Amino acid sequence: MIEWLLDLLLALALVSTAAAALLSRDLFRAVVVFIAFGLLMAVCWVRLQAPDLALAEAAIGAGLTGVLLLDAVSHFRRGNSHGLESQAEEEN
Amino acid sequence: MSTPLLYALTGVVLWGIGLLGLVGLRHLLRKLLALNLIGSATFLILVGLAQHHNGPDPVPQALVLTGIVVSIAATALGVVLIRRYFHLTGCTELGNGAEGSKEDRAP
Amino acid sequence: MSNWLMAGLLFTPLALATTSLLLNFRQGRALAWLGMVLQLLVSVGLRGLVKQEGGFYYSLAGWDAPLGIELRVDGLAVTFLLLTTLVASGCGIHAGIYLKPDKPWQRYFWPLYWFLWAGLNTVWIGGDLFNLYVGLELISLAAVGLVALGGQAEALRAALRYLLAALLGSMAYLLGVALIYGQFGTLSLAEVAHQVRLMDQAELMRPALVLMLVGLALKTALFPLHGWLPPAHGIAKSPVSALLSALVVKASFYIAARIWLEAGEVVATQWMAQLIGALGAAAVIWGSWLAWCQPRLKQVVAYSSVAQIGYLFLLFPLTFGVDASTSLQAQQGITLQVISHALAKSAMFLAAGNLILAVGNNRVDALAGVSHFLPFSLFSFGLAGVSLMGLPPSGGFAAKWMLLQASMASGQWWWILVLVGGGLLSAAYVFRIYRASFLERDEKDHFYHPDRRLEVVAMLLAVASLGLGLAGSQVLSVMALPFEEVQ
Amino acid sequence: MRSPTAYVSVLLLVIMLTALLGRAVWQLAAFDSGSELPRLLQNNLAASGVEHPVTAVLLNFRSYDTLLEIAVLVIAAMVGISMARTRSLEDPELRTADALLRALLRWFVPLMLLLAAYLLWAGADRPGGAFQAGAMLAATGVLMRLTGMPLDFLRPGLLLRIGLVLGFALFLLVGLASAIAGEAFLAYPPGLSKALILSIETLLTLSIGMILLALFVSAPVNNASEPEEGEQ
Repeated sequence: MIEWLLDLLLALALVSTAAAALLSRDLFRAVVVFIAFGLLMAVCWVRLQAPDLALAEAAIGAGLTGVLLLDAVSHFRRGNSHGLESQAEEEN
Repeated sequence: MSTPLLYALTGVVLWGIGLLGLVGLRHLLRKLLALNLIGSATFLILVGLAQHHNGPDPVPQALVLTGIVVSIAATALGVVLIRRYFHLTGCTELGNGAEGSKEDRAP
Repeated sequence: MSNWLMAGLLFTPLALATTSLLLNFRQGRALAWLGMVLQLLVSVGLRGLVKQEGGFYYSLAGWDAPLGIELRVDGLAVTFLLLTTLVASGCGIHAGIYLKPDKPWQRYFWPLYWFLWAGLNTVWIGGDLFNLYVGLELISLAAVGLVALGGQAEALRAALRYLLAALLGSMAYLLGVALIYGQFGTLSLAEVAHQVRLMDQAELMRPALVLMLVGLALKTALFPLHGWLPPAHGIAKSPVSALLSALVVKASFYIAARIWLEAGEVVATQWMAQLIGALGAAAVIWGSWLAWCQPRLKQVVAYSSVAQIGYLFLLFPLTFGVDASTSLQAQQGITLQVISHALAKSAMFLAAGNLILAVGNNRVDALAGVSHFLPFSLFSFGLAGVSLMGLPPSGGFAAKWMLLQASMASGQWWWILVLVGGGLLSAAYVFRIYRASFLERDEKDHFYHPDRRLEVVAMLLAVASLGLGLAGSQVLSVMALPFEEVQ
Repeated sequence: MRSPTAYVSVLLLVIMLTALLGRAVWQLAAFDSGSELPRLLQNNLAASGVEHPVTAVLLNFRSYDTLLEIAVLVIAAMVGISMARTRSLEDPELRTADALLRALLRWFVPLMLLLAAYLLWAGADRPGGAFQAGAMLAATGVLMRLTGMPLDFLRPGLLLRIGLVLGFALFLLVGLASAIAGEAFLAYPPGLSKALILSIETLLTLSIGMILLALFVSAPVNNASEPEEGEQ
């Protein structure tokens, strides 16, 4: 019974982080929440007796995807703040 | 209701959320996030439904492992294209107005 | 023998992709010619084998389905392997001359080209639902890469739209596969088809079937999910567009058709079949109309693809709830339509590429005067157009004739309107190009003259699509080769 | 720009679709498939050469899926480096001046490499394998990059391209060799399965790590139109 409740809680947490990742106004926060979602997914795989998937999800799904996306977000910010024209100069 | 089935049904809800995000959101990176959610949802349904019947089943687990690797490949490809697109145009959205999201939405 | 042929078929494209990644564009091109010859030998060899001994299941890695992955080599698969060899070689030869080798990113063209080819081969002979998913992803990502190659803003935008649509389509398909695995506990298409016929609750498979069909329809760009296709096919380099329109969209359609023919009769409803047919009909009309409106040459050809893809979906109503001979006729008609469209559309895109190279501009109204100086490419364009319109003796005519008969035999006369109306509309947009190119400007030859070989490739494909009508029965005989059920 | 009614109708449509999907899953759950695949897998596990069933499925029973999946990864990496632009490898903003972090990393990096090696080795009989190990390798690389350590082997060039396809090429050659020896494509000769699977996994780990890292490192940072190439 208590395990079942934990599962239910985990399911609810998955759904709410998923929704939060999409609804968050700030892109950076959205990605961070998405990484949290990936980690919750890893826990999920443990609950589903799939340790391989848990490892892969934590390393690839949450870790690397997260890094790629965070890098992109920080890049967009830099691009926005000091503008595209500065990059045009760099070209020469 | 068994644990795997619970997760399969969670996957169903996640599919709905992801689909809404993919259709409704404009920022390309967010669309990519939504697609990743849809991917996770699919994997949950695949494993959950199979294990509801069979108990721990290595076949769908292996399939999902393949699926995870394919989706990181696709995501990484998407990020590279989005970044390059951003550098050339300064945009992080597709096209202008409804035009850009036509492909996701059946009118 | 079958072992060698199968190994050659699966190994060659992947090995060439790997090797050409280590070479530059010119070396990759030389290697590609070798690969085309190998693929030709292998696919002709497989045809001979299937003709002699009948089609067969090939268990990869020595494990039979459902544990391992099985490939199904039958007449239809061999037909598509041969078609792929022909069309992809044509596009490859054209690309080798058309693309400028001095750009550093061009070296990635050949690896992507060969990965795409490997994915296509996988799909034609795939017999395992999940393996088909991986094959589809291989095709999609390679295709997206080819569209984006060079990294211009417009190309990137088109590639991104393509990527998002393709991924969503794959996910819908995979969700269908997940449901099927939950229901049948197997991934082998043959096994699923076998079980669903014995089952008394076949309609349980309906959601899975719908999901797979919707996902694959999105990847095939069936109206109204076609939004991604015209930008991607319009912006890509012409040989790439040819490859995408001729073969890539057919791969997802092929899977949809295979699943439908195996399970549709038991699982689907008349209502579903008619709806898919109606969407196909809408695609024919709407796509042709938009093709007529486009200001750019390649967009005309791309929207024409949307229209021509519409015909393919008439397969669904024409094989549902009809007698076996009508169903077979419809299947043959659709197969001919796939082949003739692949040949005609690749010819058309390649010819369009030559014309654009000549006038230095993608606009239809820039073509004025080109008829005097580049009659050869324009003629190829026209010949391909004849096949799209469905005039005799082209392959398009043979295909539509069979579909017409199937519509009559099954009493679904309304599809005849689509077949005839679509032909008239395609005549309209082809003649629009012709009129633009026959307009007089001045009598000076200010056009660039592309390499003769570029024009020859387009012409050969156009002639093939035209001649298909005459050789229709021979082509269909390959499809009808016997298949020996092992199970 | 889009009207509220459009939003609401899309929302309702998606909710309806979700409900339908939920119903489908529920119905299928009540229906017993009686799949014999898990039993079949257990019976043949001994013949696969590895004791861990997931690895057996990935690298033996369904090895063709895995082969194509690596191909998908290679495609992504190729497109990634085709878009890579010159100075991405010496991004000055990435270099950290934090001495503590650097010192920490000196310990961390070997530890992570060790973990990757363990994951690879574990794959034969318990959870782990080439993908997890490769991801770990890539994560190590990401850390090294974030602290500004030089990663010269990731410079677009022949060496990088060889690294990307190394695992894939070995996999493919093993497949061909078995076909030439008279077995089916990708079938391992009996007795050699374990050795072959392990060597394929080792090279795959390297390649996967390199691919994932290349995708991170080569992400475009400016709008230069000509990419850099190591050698021409």
